[in-house]
Amino acid sequence: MNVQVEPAKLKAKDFASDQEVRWCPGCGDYAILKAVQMSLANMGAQPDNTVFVSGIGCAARFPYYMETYGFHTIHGRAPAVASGVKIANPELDVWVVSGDGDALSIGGNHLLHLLRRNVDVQFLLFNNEIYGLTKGQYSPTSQAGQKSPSTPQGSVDAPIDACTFALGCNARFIARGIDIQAKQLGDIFTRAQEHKGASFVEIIQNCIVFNDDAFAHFTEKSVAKETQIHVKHGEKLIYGADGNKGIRIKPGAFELEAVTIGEDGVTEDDILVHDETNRVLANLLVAMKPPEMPIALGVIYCDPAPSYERAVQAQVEASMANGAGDMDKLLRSGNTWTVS
Amino acid sequence: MNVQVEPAKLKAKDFASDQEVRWCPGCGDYAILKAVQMSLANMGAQPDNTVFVSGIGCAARFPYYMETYGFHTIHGRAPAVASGVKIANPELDVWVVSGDGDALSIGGNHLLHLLRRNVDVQFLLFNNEIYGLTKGQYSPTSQAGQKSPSTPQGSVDAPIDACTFALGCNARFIARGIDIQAKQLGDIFTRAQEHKGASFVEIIQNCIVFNDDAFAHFTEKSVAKETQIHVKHGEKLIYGADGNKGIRIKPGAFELEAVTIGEDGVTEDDILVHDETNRVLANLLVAMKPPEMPIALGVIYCDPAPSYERAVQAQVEASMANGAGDMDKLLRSGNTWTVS
Amino acid sequence: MNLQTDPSQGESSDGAPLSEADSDSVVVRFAGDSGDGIQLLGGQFSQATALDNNSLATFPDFPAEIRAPTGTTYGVSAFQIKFGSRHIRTSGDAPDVLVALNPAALKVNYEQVLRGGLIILDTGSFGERNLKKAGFEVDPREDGTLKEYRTIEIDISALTLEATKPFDVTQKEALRAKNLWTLGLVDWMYGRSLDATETFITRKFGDSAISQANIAALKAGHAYGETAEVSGDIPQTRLGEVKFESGEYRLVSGAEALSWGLVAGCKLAGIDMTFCSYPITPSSPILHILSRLKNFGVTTFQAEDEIAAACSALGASYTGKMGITASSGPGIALKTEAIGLAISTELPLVIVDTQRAGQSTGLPTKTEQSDLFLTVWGRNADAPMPVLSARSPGDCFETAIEAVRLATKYMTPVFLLSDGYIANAAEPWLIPSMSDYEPFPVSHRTDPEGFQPFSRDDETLARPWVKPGTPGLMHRIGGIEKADGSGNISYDPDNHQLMTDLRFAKIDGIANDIPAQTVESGAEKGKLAVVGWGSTYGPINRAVTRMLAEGYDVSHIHIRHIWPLPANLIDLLHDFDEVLVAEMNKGQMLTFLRSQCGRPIEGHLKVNGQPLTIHEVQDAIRARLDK
Amino acid sequence: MNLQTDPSQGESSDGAPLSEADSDSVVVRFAGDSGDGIQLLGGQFSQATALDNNSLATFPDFPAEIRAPTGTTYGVSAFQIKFGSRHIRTSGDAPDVLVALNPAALKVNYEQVLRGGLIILDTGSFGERNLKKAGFEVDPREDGTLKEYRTIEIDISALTLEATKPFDVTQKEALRAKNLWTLGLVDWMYGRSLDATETFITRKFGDSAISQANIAALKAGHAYGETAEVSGDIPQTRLGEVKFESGEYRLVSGAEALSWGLVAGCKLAGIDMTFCSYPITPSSPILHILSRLKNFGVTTFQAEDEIAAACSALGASYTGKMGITASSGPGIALKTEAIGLAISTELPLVIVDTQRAGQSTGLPTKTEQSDLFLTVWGRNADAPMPVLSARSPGDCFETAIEAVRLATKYMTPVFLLSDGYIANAAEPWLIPSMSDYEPFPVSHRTDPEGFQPFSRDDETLARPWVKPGTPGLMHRIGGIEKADGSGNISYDPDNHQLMTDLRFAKIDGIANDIPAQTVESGAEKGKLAVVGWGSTYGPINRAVTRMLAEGYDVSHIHIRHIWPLPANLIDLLHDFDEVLVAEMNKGQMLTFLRSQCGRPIEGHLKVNGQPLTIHEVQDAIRARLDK
Ligand SMILES: Cc1ncc(C[n+]2csc(CCOP(=O)(O)OP(=O)(O)O)c2C)c(N)n1
Ligand SMILES: Cc1ncc(C[n+]2csc(CCOP(=O)(O)OP(=O)(O)O)c2C)c(N)n1
Ligand code: SF4
Ligand code: SF4
Ligand SMILES: [Mg+2]
Ligand SMILES: [Mg+2]
Repeated sequence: MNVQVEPAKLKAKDFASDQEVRWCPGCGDYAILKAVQMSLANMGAQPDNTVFVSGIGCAARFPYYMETYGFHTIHGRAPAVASGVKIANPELDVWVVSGDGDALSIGGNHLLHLLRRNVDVQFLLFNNEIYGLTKGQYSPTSQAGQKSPSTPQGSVDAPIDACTFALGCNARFIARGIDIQAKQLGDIFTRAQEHKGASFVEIIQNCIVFNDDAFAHFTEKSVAKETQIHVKHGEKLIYGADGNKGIRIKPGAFELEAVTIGEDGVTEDDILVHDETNRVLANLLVAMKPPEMPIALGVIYCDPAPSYERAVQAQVEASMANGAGDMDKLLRSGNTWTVS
Repeated sequence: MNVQVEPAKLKAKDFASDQEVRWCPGCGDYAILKAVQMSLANMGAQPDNTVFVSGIGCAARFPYYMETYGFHTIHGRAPAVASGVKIANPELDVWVVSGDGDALSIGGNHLLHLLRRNVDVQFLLFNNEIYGLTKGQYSPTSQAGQKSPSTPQGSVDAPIDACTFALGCNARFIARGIDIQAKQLGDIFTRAQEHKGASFVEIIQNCIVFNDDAFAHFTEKSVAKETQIHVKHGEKLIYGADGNKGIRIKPGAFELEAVTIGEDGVTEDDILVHDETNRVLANLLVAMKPPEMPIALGVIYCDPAPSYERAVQAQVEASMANGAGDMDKLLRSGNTWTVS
Repeated sequence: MNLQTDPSQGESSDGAPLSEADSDSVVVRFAGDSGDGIQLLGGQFSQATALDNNSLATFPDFPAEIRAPTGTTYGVSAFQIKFGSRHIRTSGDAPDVLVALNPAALKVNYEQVLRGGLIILDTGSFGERNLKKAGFEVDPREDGTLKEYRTIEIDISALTLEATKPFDVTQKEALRAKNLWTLGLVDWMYGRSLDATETFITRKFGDSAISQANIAALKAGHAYGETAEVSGDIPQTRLGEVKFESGEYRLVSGAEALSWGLVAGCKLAGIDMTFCSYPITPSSPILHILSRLKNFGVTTFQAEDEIAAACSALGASYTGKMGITASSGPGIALKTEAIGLAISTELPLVIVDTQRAGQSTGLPTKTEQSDLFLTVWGRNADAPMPVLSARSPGDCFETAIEAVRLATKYMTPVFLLSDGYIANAAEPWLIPSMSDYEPFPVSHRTDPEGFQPFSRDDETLARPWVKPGTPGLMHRIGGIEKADGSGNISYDPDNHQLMTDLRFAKIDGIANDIPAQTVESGAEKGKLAVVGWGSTYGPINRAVTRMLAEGYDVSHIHIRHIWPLPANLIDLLHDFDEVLVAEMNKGQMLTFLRSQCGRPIEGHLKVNGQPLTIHEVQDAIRARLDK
Repeated sequence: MNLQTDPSQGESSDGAPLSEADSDSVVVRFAGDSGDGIQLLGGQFSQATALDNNSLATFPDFPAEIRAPTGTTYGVSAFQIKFGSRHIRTSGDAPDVLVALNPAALKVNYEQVLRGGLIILDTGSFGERNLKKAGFEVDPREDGTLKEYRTIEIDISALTLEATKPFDVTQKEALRAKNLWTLGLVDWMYGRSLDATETFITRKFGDSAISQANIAALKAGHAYGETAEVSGDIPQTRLGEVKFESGEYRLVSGAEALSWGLVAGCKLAGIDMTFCSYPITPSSPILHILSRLKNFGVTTFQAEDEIAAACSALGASYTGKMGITASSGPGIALKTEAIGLAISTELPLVIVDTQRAGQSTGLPTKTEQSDLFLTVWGRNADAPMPVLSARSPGDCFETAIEAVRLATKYMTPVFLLSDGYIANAAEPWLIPSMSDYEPFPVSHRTDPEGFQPFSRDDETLARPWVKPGTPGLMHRIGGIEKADGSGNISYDPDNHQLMTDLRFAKIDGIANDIPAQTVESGAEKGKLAVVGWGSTYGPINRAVTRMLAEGYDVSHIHIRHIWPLPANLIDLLHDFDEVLVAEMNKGQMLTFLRSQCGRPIEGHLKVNGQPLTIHEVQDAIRARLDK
C-alpha cells in the first residue's frame, strides 16, 4: 500500500502528462480529458496511486495524456488487464477508458465479466457511435442505417444501448454524461470513484471527423433542455426549459412517459422520484431515447455490492491467517519416505 | 434453396444419428436430446435442411447425435460460426447448442452480437451451472460460494442470469425450460423455430456428476408446482399445486410479488396477465428466483423484429437487381488508358 | 526528435543522400499536413502520369493519427511517386524533388532528398508558430540547413487564395485548394495534362463554386510554372514514354487488385463469396472495396472481432460458399484457433494478411514482412496449410485467384500475404481479361452413393465438399480428430497418425500443382542469388538489374508460394554459390529457407517500417561479390 | 473399430509384442471402466511401490468422455506403471501384466501386452452385454484371442461383494470396492504393504461402513493371493531396492511439481504470484493445485477465457507481481496477441503450455509435443521470447523456477512447455530443500532520479520494473512502438529498428546466462547424437543406455532451453556424424534445429497421441548405426 502524505492540493494540469495531445482538433475527447483531469484534482486523487488502462482506439490513447500510471493495452482487452491490475493490487485506483468499438464490439465479453464480478474500477466508455481510429466504420452503437466505409448501403444491425447492456451484465453503478458537460461529468466521476465496485460510465462523445453531430439532436444548446434529463437520487424526474416536463409511470403499464406538468391534468405529484437503487427504473431510464423521451444523464443506477478484488483478497488473507505457507513443508506434505 | 417433397412424416428416431451417445449415464442432456428429436419430428423439420452448430463442452457434443447436418466448432465460437452459416445460406434452419461456460464465459461476446443482430437461429443454452467437460470448475452461472476444483474456498463471483443477459443484449425471443420437461420443451422449441430472428432458450440441465441437484429446489417433483410458473401469453400468471398462487405488481412499486389468491384480500383480478411482448415484464420475470418467487418457464418474451440475414440478403439482392456485376467491366471502371 | 527520417536510404558519408544517375526516372515526394490533401494530390498526379504512358510506382505514407493537430511532425502525410520511361517497380529511394507544404513536412523529409535535389516550399506556411511546432528553432531556410539542396520558395497559400478569390467560397475552402495549385505546378513541370483532374473535380463537386475554385487553383499553379514567374528556376522535365505492352491499362492499388482478385477467383470457382472481417489498419480497404461489390454475389459482414470474422467465414465455407477473412498483425494472431478448426475440418477458407510493422500494436501504418513465421508455423500442434505472397499491387490480383483455387481444390485454408506497402501503393496495370483465365469450377458433392465425409480424392487428397441442404448427405464435422473416411470422432492412435500424415500429404502435394520457381533476372545458376518475397520485388529487381548491367553475376529469385515451396526451389538455390535473402524483418524467410534446405544462406534484413531501397540491396550485393 | 491400440509399440513380425528381457523392472497396466476407480488403484499402488524403494514412472490414460456409458471401449480408463530395481524414467513400453476389469478394458489393451505376458480378468464383468458393448462377437476367452498370453480369470466382482458383505453398505457401494480388492491382489504379487492404503482409506472415509468395507476388500484381495486359491498360478515377484540417492522422497506428478516450482520461483524472486487461467485439459490441474496454495501468497483467478487470463496475468505483472497464465493447445493460440503485448511492454509473464495432441480440438486427453513452432515462432511480427521445456514430472519443478528467474531478470514473457504425459505421470522425487536454491530477488525501481521506463540494464538489457503506486515514477506503457529510453510513442523508423534489435539482443543474451548443453549419456562426440526435448526424456534415455550397453556409439542430448539455445549446442551437434531428433510431432524440433545449425539432421517422429517407446527409439538408432 502506498499511503502518501500529500504535500499540496493538485490542480488539473498536474494530471496532464508532457505528451502532446494527438486527437483531431475539435474531437470530443479533449473535453473529456479536461473533465477527468479536473475532477481527479477535485477529488484529491493521487497521481502515484492512479492507473489508467485502455484498449485501442482514439479514446484509448487517453492514458498517454495523464500524468498517472498508464497502460495502453490491446483492442478490447482493457477490462481483462484492469481486472488483473486490481486483483493483484486492490489499493490502486484503476480507471478504464474505452470506445464503443473497443468495449462493445471486440471487448464485450470482458466488459460483461468485469461488471458481473464487480471489480472496483471506473469504466469510462467514450461512445461516438463509430470506429474513429480505423477511419469511420460503423460500430455496435451506430444507429441502424448508418452509412460508413464498410456499410455503403447503410448498416442493417440493430444497435446495442451501452447502459442497457451493462444492466444486463449486472452492473451495480451506471451513469451517463456528455463530453461537453464538464461539471456534470465531474460529478459522475466523483460518484464513480467513490463507488466500491465496477462503475460503468457512458460518455456521449462527438467524433467530429467521422460522425459529426450524431448526437446534435439532444446535445445542441437549442434543444438540450428539452431533450436531456439530469437525474438525481431522491429528486423528481423533471426537465425542460421551463422545468415543467417530467417522467411518470404510464398509468397501468410497465412503461415511462414524458408529460407536461399542468397539461392533461398532470401535477407535480404524478412525477416519479428518481431512485438510483431501483434496477427496473434504471432499465426504463436508460432506454429513453430522444425525441420521444429525453435522454437520461447522471447517475442512473447505484446499488453497491461487495467488490470482487476484496473478496479475492479476503480468501488469500484468510488462508494466510495461520501463517504464510512454508515451501519446504509443502514439498513434504502427504506421503514421503526417506532413503538413507 | 432446397425445397424437398417430404415423403412421409419423420419420427423422433429419424433424427438420431448412428453414433453412440456418450454423456454420463443420468445426465440431463439425454432428455434434452430426446425432446429436440421429438419436437423436430413434430414440427416436420427436414433433416437435410437442418444444421446444428455447437461450441465445446458436454452440451456441445449434441450435433454428433443428430441425423442432420452438424458442426462441432470451437469453444465459445458457435454463435459466430452459426452467423456465417445463416448469412451465407438463409434457407437453412440453424440451431446452436451451447453450455453455460461456452455461451457465457468464453463466448459471451459472440452471443451478444448474435442476439443484437437478431440472426435467425435457435440458440439453446444448456445451463448446468458448471463446466462439465473439464471436470467441474465453476461457471459464470454458478451460485456464489460454489466450491469447485478451482474454487476450493467457494467462488466469490456474482453469477450472471442467462436470460437477463440476453435481454440486455436486445434478444427478441427469450424462453426457459427444464431438461426433464419434454412436453414444455417441445412447445418452446416449436415457438423458437417459428420465431424469425434469434431465439434464446435457456434449458436448466442437471449435471449428475459435478453439480447434481443444483436445481433440485425447484425441479424436484415435491416442490415443482410451488416453485415453477409456466407462463403463457395472454394468460394469467398463476401457479401452485392448487392453482391459487399468482404474480402481481407490488402495489406502488416497479416490482413483482408472489401472492395467494384468497389471502390478504388478493383476488384473481389482481394477478398479472402475461404479455410476452413486454420487455419490462420480461426483465422482472426472468429475475424471479426460488424460493422467494417461482422460476419463470416457457416463452417469457417474444417481440419479433426483422432478422439480420434477410436484411443482409436484401442488400445483395438490391445490388443484383440491375444485373450481376461484370468482372471485365469492373476491372475497367474508372480511369483507364490504352497502349497500342 | 527527428521523426520518420531514414538515413539508411542511400546515405553518403557525410549524411546527405547522394545524387543518383537515373536519368530515365524521377522520384517526387509530396508532403504536408494531414489536412492538406496530399494523398489526393499524389493520386491525381499518378493518374496524369500514367495517362502519359510513364511507368510508375507510388508509396503513400500516412500518419498514424487520424488528424493530428495541424503543423506537427507526427501529423505529416506524404506521398511518393517514382515514374519513368522504363519499367518502374518500386517507389524509389531518395526523392529528386520534395514538395513541402509546411515546415513539419520539410522537417520530416528533407534529409531523405538527394543531395542537389530540389525542394519546393510553401512559404505561406513558414510562420513562427508552424516553425516551432515542427521543432525548428531557427528558420531552416536561413541557417544553412538546406544548403545542399536547390530550394524554390513560393507562397502557395497566398497564390491559391488569390486564384480562388473570384469564387464564392470561404477562406478555409479556398485554402484547401492549395494541393490543387501545387498539382498544377507539378503537372506543368512534367508536362502532364490537367484534363483528368478537371474531370475528377467536376465529377466530385458538380458545377459548384468549390468546383470552380479548385479548377482555378489547379490552372493557376500550372500557369505559374508556364509564365515562369520564378524566371526559369523551376526545371521542366519530359520523360519518354515507356514501351508498355499493348492493351488497356489502369492504376491499381494492392488493396483493389487483391479484392478484385478474390472476386475473380470466386467467379472462376463458380461460387459466391462471403467476406467476413473486422476493421484494422492496413487491412480495412479490402472490406470497404468488397462491401461495394454486392452485385458480384459478394456478401460482406463486419464481425464483432477477428475471431468472429474467421469463424463466420468458416461457417460460410461450410455452407458451400467461399468464406474469406482478412486482417493484419494482432488480428491475424486472434484468428489462429479458428484456422486450426478449418485445417481440421478441411474446409476452404482464404485468410488475407496485410502485414504491418512491429509486434503487438507496433506501427500500424508502416510496412513490414514479418508474419511469415506466424502464417507458416503459428498454430497449435501440427497444422499445415498453404501460404502465398503477392509481390506488387497488380500481382495481388493473380495471387488472390491462386489462393481461391488452392482453397477450393484442396479443401484447405490458405494464407494470402500482402503488406501495408503494396496495399496502398499504386502502379499501372495491364488489365487482364477474365477469358484469359482457366475456370476451376467447384463441384459440391450431391451423390449419397458411398458418401463418406472424409473420403479423399485420389489426386488431390481433398475430401468432398457438401452443402448443408443437400438431400441424403447429412453428416457431422468438428475439431476433434476424425476417423479416416467416416469422420466420426476417433481417439485411435493409429488413426491420428494416419490423419495427420494425410493432412500433410495433401498440402505437400500442392507443390506439384504450382508453377516451378523461375528466376526473375540473371542466370539460372551462378555466384549469387538474391531471394525475396512479397513487396520487396521492386527494389530487389531494380537492384539486380542494375548490378547485372554493371556486370555482376547475380540473379533474382522471388517466391510467391511459401508453403509448400515450389518443388524445384531447393535445387535451384543449390545452383548458386551464395544465397542472400533480402527482407523487411529480422530474418524470417532466411530462417525458414535454412530449415528447408541444408545450405548456408545469408540475409539482408531491415525492420524500420520502410520499404527496402534499391541502394541498400545493391550495397548488399556488392558486399558479397566485391570480396 | 480397435480403439487406443498402438501396434508400433515393440511389435513382432506377426503382430503381438515380443517379450522383453528386462528382468529388473515390471510394467503393469490397470484398465477398467471410468467408474471403476482405476486411477485411484494406480495411484495407491504407485505409492506403495515407491515406499518399497523401487523406482517407478506412471502413465494415466483417461478417456476423453467424462463418464462414458459403462462398458464401452471409449469409456476405458487405464493406468500404467513401470517399476524396478534400477532407475526408471519412462512408464515403459508393452505391459508385462494387464489387469482388465471388464471386456472393454481387455479389448482396448490386450494387443499391447507382451506376448507371454499375464492378463488378469474380472470374469464377473464378462457377461453377454458387456462383451457386446466392448465389441466382442465371441467371448475372447474362448476363441483363442488370448492364446498368446497367460490369463488368470477371477470373479473379482463376486469376491468383492463377498468380502464386503458384513458391512452396512449398498451393493453399489460394495461393488465400488472392486478396485481395492484388485489392489490388494497386486500388492500381494509384488510384496507391497497395505498400510499406506489403509491409512488413506481411513483418512478419506473416517470410521464409516464404507471405510470398513473398502479395507475388507483390500485385505481380501491380498489374502486371495496369499491363500493361493489359484494354486500358484499367480506369479509373485520381488524386485530389489534401487540405490536411490539418500534423502526424503515422494511421488510427484508433473502438474504438482510445476505448480510448486512456480510458487518456489516466486519465493526466490521475493514476489507474490497472481495466477490467471481458464480451465482446459490437460492444463487445469495447475489451476486446481495453485488455488489451494493461497497461503503462499498465491492469488488465483479463473478468467472468462484464455485471452482474459493472459491479459489479467499481464495486468498483475504490471503491478509488480509475478503474473502467470497456463493453458493448452487452442487456449495457447488465443493468448498470442496478449503475449505480443508482454513482449512489447517488456513485462515479465510466465505462460505454461501443457501440450496436447492434435490441431484444433484434437485429442485433448492424449499427449504430443507439437507446440514448439507455436511458442517459438507463433506471433505476429518479430517477437522473440524464451521457451523452456520440462523433461519429467520432477524436472517441472526446476524448469518452473528457471522460467520465473528469466521472466523477472530479463523483463520478458517466458514459455514453459510441459505436456499431457508428464503433467499426469508420477515419479519418485528426491525432495529438494529450498535452501539449496540461490534466491534471485526482484528489485522494483523506486528511485525517480534519472528514471526512464525504457532505459536498460547494462548487463541484461532489461528495463526497470516499477510498481504503480510508487511515488514519482508515473509513466505510460503500451503496445505501440516506444522511443528508446523515454518509452513515448515513436514512429521513427530508426527507433523501430533499434528497439527491435534491442529486444532481440536481450533475449539472445540469455544464452550466456543458462547452463551449457550437456550430454545425458554417451560421449561428447561420436557417431550419432539422439536429440530430444520434453517428455521424451525417459524413453530416449533408456534406449540410449541400452544401446550403449550393446556397444553402440550413440549419445543422448536433451534440450531444456529451446529459445535461446544454449551457446554451445550448435558446436556440440557438429561433433557428431549424425544427429537424430526423436519427438512426438511431425518434426518441429527437427525443423527448428535445421534452421539454427547448418548441418543435416534426421528425425524419428510419431504423432499418435502416445508417448515414445524405448523400442522404437532403439530401432531408430539401430537403423542409423547398423548400416
Ligand atoms: C485486434 C485488433 N483488431 C482491430 C484493431 C483495429 N482497431 C483499432 S481501434 C478500432 C476501433 C475503434 O473504435 P472505438 O473503440 O469506438 O474507438 P474510437 O476510435 O471511436 O475512439 C479498431 C477496429 C486493432 N487495433 N486490434
Ligand atoms: C479455447 C478453449 N478453452 C478451453 C477449453 C476447455 N473447455 C472445454 S468445454 C469447457 C467448458 C464447458 O462448460 P459448459 O460450456 O458449461 O459445458 P458443459 O460441459 O457443462 O455442458 C472448457 C473450459 C477448450 N476446449 N477450448
Ligand atoms: S477520429 Fe473522431 S474520435 Fe478519433 S480523434 Fe478524430 S474526432 Fe476524435
Ligand atoms: S459431466 Fe455432467 S454435463 Fe457432462 S455428460 Fe456428465 S453429467 Fe452430463
Ligand atoms: Mg468509437
Ligand atoms: Mg455447463
